[in-house]
Amino acid sequence: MRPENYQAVNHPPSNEYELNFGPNHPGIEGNYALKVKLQGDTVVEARADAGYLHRGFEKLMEDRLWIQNISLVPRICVPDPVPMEVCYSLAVEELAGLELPERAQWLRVLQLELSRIAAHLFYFGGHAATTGMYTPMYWGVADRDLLLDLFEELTGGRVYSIYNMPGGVRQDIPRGFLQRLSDTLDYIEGRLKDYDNLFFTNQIFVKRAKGIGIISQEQALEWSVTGPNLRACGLEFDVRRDDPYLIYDQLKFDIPTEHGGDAWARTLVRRLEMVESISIIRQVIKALPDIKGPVRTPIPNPLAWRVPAGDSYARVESSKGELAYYVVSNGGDKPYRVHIRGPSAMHAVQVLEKLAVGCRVEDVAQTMFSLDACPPEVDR
Amino acid sequence: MSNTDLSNIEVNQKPVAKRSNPFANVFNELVSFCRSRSMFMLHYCTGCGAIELPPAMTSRFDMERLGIQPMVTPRQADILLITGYVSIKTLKRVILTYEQMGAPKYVIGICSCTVNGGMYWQSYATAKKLDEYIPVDLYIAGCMPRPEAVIEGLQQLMAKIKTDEANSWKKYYEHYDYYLGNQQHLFGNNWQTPTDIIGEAKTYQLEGPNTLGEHTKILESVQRPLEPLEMKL
Amino acid sequence: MSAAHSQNLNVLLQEIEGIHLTHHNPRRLRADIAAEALPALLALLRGRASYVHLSAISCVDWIEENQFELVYHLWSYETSVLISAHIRIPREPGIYLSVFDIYTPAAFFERDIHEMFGVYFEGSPDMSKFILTEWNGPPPMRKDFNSEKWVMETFSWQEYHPDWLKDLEEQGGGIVSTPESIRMDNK
Amino acid sequence: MQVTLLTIMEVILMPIVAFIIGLFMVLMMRKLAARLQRRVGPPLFQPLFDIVKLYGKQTQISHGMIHDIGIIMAVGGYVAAEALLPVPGMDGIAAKGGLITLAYLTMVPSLGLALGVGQCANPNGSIGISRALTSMLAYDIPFIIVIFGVAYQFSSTNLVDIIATQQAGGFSTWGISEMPVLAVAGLFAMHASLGKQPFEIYIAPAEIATGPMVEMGGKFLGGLFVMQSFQLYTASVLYVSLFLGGGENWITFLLKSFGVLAIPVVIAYLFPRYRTDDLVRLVWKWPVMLALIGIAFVMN
Amino acid sequence: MKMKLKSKKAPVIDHSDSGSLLNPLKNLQFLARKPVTEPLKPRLASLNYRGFHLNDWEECVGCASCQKICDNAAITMVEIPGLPNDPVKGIRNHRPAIDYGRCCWCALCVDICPSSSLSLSREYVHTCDQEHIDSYFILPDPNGIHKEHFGKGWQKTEHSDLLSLTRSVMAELEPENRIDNFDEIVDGFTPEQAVLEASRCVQCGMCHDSCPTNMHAPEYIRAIWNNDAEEAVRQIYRTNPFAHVCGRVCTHRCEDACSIGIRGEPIAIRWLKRYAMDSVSHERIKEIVNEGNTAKSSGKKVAIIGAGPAGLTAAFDLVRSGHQVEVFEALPHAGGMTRYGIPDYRLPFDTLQQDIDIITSLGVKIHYNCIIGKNKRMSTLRKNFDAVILAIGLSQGRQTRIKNSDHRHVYRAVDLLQKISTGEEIELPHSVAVIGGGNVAMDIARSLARLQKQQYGKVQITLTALEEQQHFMADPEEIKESLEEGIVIKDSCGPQGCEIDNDGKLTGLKTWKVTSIFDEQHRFAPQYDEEQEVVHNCEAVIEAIGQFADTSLLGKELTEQLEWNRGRLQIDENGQTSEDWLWSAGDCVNGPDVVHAVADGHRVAASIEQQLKVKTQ
Repeated sequence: MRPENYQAVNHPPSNEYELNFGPNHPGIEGNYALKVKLQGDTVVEARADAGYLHRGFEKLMEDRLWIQNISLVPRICVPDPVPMEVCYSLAVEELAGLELPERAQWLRVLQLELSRIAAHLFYFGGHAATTGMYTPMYWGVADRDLLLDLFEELTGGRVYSIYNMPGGVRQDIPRGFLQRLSDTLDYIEGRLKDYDNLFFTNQIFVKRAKGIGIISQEQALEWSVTGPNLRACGLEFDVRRDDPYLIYDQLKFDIPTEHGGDAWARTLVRRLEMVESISIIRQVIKALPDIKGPVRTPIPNPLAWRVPAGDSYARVESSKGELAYYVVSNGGDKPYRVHIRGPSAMHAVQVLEKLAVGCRVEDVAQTMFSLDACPPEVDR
Repeated sequence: MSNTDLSNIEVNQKPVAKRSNPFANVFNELVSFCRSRSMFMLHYCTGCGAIELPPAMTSRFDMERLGIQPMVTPRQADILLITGYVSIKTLKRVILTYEQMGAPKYVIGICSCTVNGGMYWQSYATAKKLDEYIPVDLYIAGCMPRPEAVIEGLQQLMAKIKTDEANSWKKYYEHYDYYLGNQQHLFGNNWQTPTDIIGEAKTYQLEGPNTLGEHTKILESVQRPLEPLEMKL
Repeated sequence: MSAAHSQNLNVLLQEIEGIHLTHHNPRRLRADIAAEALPALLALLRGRASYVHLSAISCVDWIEENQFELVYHLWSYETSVLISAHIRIPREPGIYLSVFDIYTPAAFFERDIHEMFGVYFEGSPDMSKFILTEWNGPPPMRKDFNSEKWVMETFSWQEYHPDWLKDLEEQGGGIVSTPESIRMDNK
Repeated sequence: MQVTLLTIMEVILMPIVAFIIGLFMVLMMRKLAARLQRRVGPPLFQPLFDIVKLYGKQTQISHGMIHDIGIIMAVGGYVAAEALLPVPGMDGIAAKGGLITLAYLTMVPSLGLALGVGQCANPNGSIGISRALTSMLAYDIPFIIVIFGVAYQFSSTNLVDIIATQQAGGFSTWGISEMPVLAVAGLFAMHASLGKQPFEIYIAPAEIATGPMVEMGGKFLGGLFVMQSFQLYTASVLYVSLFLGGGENWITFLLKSFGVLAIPVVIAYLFPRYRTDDLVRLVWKWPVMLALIGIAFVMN
Repeated sequence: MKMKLKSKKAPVIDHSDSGSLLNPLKNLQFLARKPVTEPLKPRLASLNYRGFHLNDWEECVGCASCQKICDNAAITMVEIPGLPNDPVKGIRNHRPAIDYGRCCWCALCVDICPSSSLSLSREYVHTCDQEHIDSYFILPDPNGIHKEHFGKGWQKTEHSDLLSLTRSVMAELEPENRIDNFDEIVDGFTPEQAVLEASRCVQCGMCHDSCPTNMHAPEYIRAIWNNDAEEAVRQIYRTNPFAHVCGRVCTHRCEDACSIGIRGEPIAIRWLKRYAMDSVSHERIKEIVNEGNTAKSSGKKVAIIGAGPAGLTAAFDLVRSGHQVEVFEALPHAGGMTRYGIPDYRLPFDTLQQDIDIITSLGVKIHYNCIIGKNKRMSTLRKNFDAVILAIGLSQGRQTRIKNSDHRHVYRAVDLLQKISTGEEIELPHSVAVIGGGNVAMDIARSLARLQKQQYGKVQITLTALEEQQHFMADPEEIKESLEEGIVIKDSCGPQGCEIDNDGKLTGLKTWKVTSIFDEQHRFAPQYDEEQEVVHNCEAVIEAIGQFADTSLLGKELTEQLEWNRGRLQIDENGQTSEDWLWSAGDCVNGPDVVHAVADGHRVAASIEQQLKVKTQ
């Protein structure tokens, strides 16, 4: 606890006092802060304070070659890095008019969904921890690690795969990978039963999560809520289906929704999404051996690759919601401007500030975690 | 950057004065041993390397085997893990946190970014060399290092603590002027923290010739008096 | 999107004067309009064309033309078409109207653009600093701010001198080119 | 004279024994947690290492006299309580003190903590301690009822007598078989008094960043760690003494006390915590109801 | 707990469910299950793990491409004495050193590495304390940073390779369209092709180092990539006034040294130069060359004998330094061998003329048809000028001196080429045997082939050489094109004599099969297999086995004064002869090569410049 956390508030008649959640606080996801004003146990005002993870990505990207940026982008959202790479690549491919080989598209879907499962496993561990239950965190992170092993095998890196590149992916799958992937998926699917028992049907957890941080459908649309948080309000919107990219229009998958719009509904949506993602990956495993061809369309020498002038707006459904890259080229060898619309930029700032008001102090952390906000997406 | 060059800083090679009392020595060794076997790690995710800490803490790589467990507040923690880049905004908090931690305290710099800026070397928002602001005991290479590497690094630190070699916290007191100078260079001259480092240095008898200098003079000129609650030894 | 939707939309958009529409692909529509006409366009899109989702507001600094380009990315869940409305405002003084009253999320993006580019949005609820509270320099995303130069002036780097390098220097070898020197050459 | 000397020795020895057993109880708690979490867990002497290290810290930040006294009270309350808890072969002053004194003494640490934390002037600490007192208020009601019931059943407030009575007829005369409802209520109260999930409202790192412990470092935190091992010991041994017939010998004593402690500990790692208001409502509802039913049976 | 089964999929939890208190207790089973914890020892990383760097020093050429692609500015190039350093082969003794305080292990350096020497290992643990922070700066070698073997992790594959290894295609005349005329074969790049080709360059600078005149190829390639042909011309003229010529017929050592050429086709540096020169108008080039030329007249005079590349390059340099330069050329046109030795289809005369025009436009005065030793004497030159350069080239063809080689239908290639280029009538034989495997042999064979096609409608040319075809001195392209044009190549044939029939008519060339060319001491001593004797039927034999300089112009007195070395003028490293007023440059000292001649011209000019400066002071 930092001393600046306990500054006296200068309006003596009220019994309000200020409390800082973060930046060094286990109830905050990542390095982020929320200044809340409390009256008794109830929050009367909340102000987000970001910038602890600010690195000036958008500035850095303007100073690096188109290809060099692929090692930069996954760092924008650490728990779910793949959508960052894919989305940037999609934007650049559109600008450069690069055809994406079919095999590469399937491989990207494979990674995106794997990453989604990994992010959700990580997420609900965190969510459970905010309510004082640590076992799901230990389990979730350990099971996520099995997926990271797969990433390591496929891409050479555990977390930052740096595997997608404008034009495709960097390497083909290693021998026997699909079998191991399939085995791991079976294992994870089997584990979902344990998670249900431990966490999703845990009466005390349900009691705590129900009715926390309710977003109505109207509010959700008004505040530009996206992703699982939007679907938890009963709105069946998903970039994968509404604005399909890669080969998502060839895949069969449900878009799980819940009604209620509270922390509990958001948790359930993510739980169901894991099942859907597993089924998508199974479809990929089935289809992939029949899809031959290269995994990458060659690009010119990256040191001197110029992308034609223009702009493009690529959108991807990440585990947190709608992720978009606005890329502008002036025909040079570096992007002229890249703007990253992280889904959490909405969730962690405006939505959280509004939802926190009226919350009891013990539910603030849960509200933030249930939104699955990722602070580096805000800070960039 | 600052007037003193990093190379001027020498490690505190003064051997811990062996007390004549054999029991005291045994006691010292026992404490060192326990220190190495019980490390409380501050739960502070400064940067992206923090994503590999949960795996290291949880079931797959289980840090608790080594007696390491995460702690929530700096007062309770022994190790400060700087997991990757520190933005200037975070760096202020890191320094505050570091100063609040109880000695002996250890700092581990994880990832490239803590050494020479890493990926973000051209970024206007991140600090480049962690060692300019707080002394570092150990670096773990990687971007980001795998949980195994983190655990390997922690074992190295354990070995150092056991033999009483991890003394970087003393360096902070002995060369406070250098660190403060670099902090002022980045945060401006009216930078101050609620912890009275000079007072602590005197208490621990770690005040060296480089504890005070031109930068601490600046600090004294801008410092508002510390409230008794904020700093008491 | 369905043909009816598309036609509907085109008819609606013709109400805005001086609008120039370009289709990048079936789901991307670019609209270039005058800065004054933007609020009317947004009100129209939100009120009558189901464009309830403001995906993002992007700012581009065209320093050579002395202009800021503001791009409003709007998405309709019904038509599944993304409209990017592009406007240009003069770089000096860099003031524009907030669209917070039409789209709530605009508050975040406007605050962000204000912080990063120094564009002021009149009527936005909060223009105070958010991410860069500890930053005293110019708005960093402006093209005339050179981050690398600032970093080079502010920070120092590790001066490695490992044993193998000393050995090589004794033999007459040593460092030929540092990465920084290469970058300076290119500029 | 010799009796007195023996008593003094026992009074000194009993807390030490309690501390050692308590350390192993902490270890068991962490090991069980590790097992449930599918990992290995800490080494054998980990609890001891932690405490020695904390006392060996160079920086010991105190927030004033009351802060120090608070910690002394927290540990001292339990140390005193241990002398009132008979173990096989050692009765200490249990025969003289009695159950009521013990019940009072177990409240002292919480109050001491409240004093100490209040001195730290950290809002998180204050919230934490107010929650701790709330939960104490909550679990003390069933606890007192249970103690009253037990005392009524055995017509004694002397733990030595109570244990002797239970041991007289083997399992059938144990508190648990004579008053099973009360025993369940007692288990609830014990779980709540340990402050483990789902009753862990005052530590709650994610909500109030470890509450009372927020400003504790070095030996103060060490004190809390010591207190924790005493607390585990006290709670389980008290329960064993009241309902499981105490320890016939050291083996059964240890088995019983570790076994009874395992129940709340295991549950703690499978459940989240309640909200503060839910907790009070819950604890006043079910355990109190059970305790009252139990006492009704006893009175019959 | 209420569990509803929605589809056949996993049981779905409903929002209205309130959960169960017993369900979590089912997990008590984990008390009896084994932990999933891994052992403390670090696991072996995956097969393509991106761990610490490895660099195969044998493969690495020190091109620094890794340094350029590194987005984190982590790579420093370090010179390592003792490693091979050969600019001609494109090898430097530089090796990358990596700063692990910057590196992010993205492996872009591996993927771009032209020589495939870099790879990442499966090792990933490195820790150090503040005192040993230097260990974060490593020089990757094949052994790994801790000298422990972990095996290679991430390596370049065909998918991850970032270089474009194939040239952008340039249009050229098909054999059937070019064989009956002297039109230029290659079209040159279109702007798009040129930019694409220029974009392949990794700017390693090997070309600059290997070029005899150290042309600034990376800079002009970059300029072409930037669509700035004028800047490219500016860069080219920094070192080479024979830009048009070198853009077409240079021996392009740069391309042999090119890093991209290690695994793929080298950058077409020569064609890019040509593209730059062709895309800027002649007048504009003149302006560019004259930019910043403010040298005042020095009042010194320099005479140059021979208006070939060496002589004119020296003239170009000297006149720009303010000296008065006069060139004496024996033939009616300037250009030397480039004019009289290279056929039109490789180097059109008007392009050569443009180069010469630029040089003369600077104020160089050329006296054509002025033969030294006949029209003017060396002693006059010595008297009237402050310095004299001898750049007379290799004008005389060597002879094989085989049996009957004095027949009148046995020609020297240079003589014939000169005649063809000046449009002189020659007695065109129906069938020809050419002796020699160099570029001159190809030139004469292909020129004659064109004439034969024009006059007789068919090509009957046999080319014989001592070497095997893959060891010919000629460019591979020339050989390929010759074959396409219908020239028959008989390699490993040692000429033994010309067959003459009773009428004294030449009927053929007798050759023996060559078994070896050099002896054990690497001296020229061909061995033949006399069993394998072939007679190539032909009406004429052309000797194209080399040229020599005609130094008779020096006069007897001067020849005796000068020092000689094995029949060649003795010169120092600056091209100065033993006489302090006389320099010699070009083919006559170096052997035939345009770009060497240019380099020589610069060297000599610099030497003269320096000496004249000393004299003035």
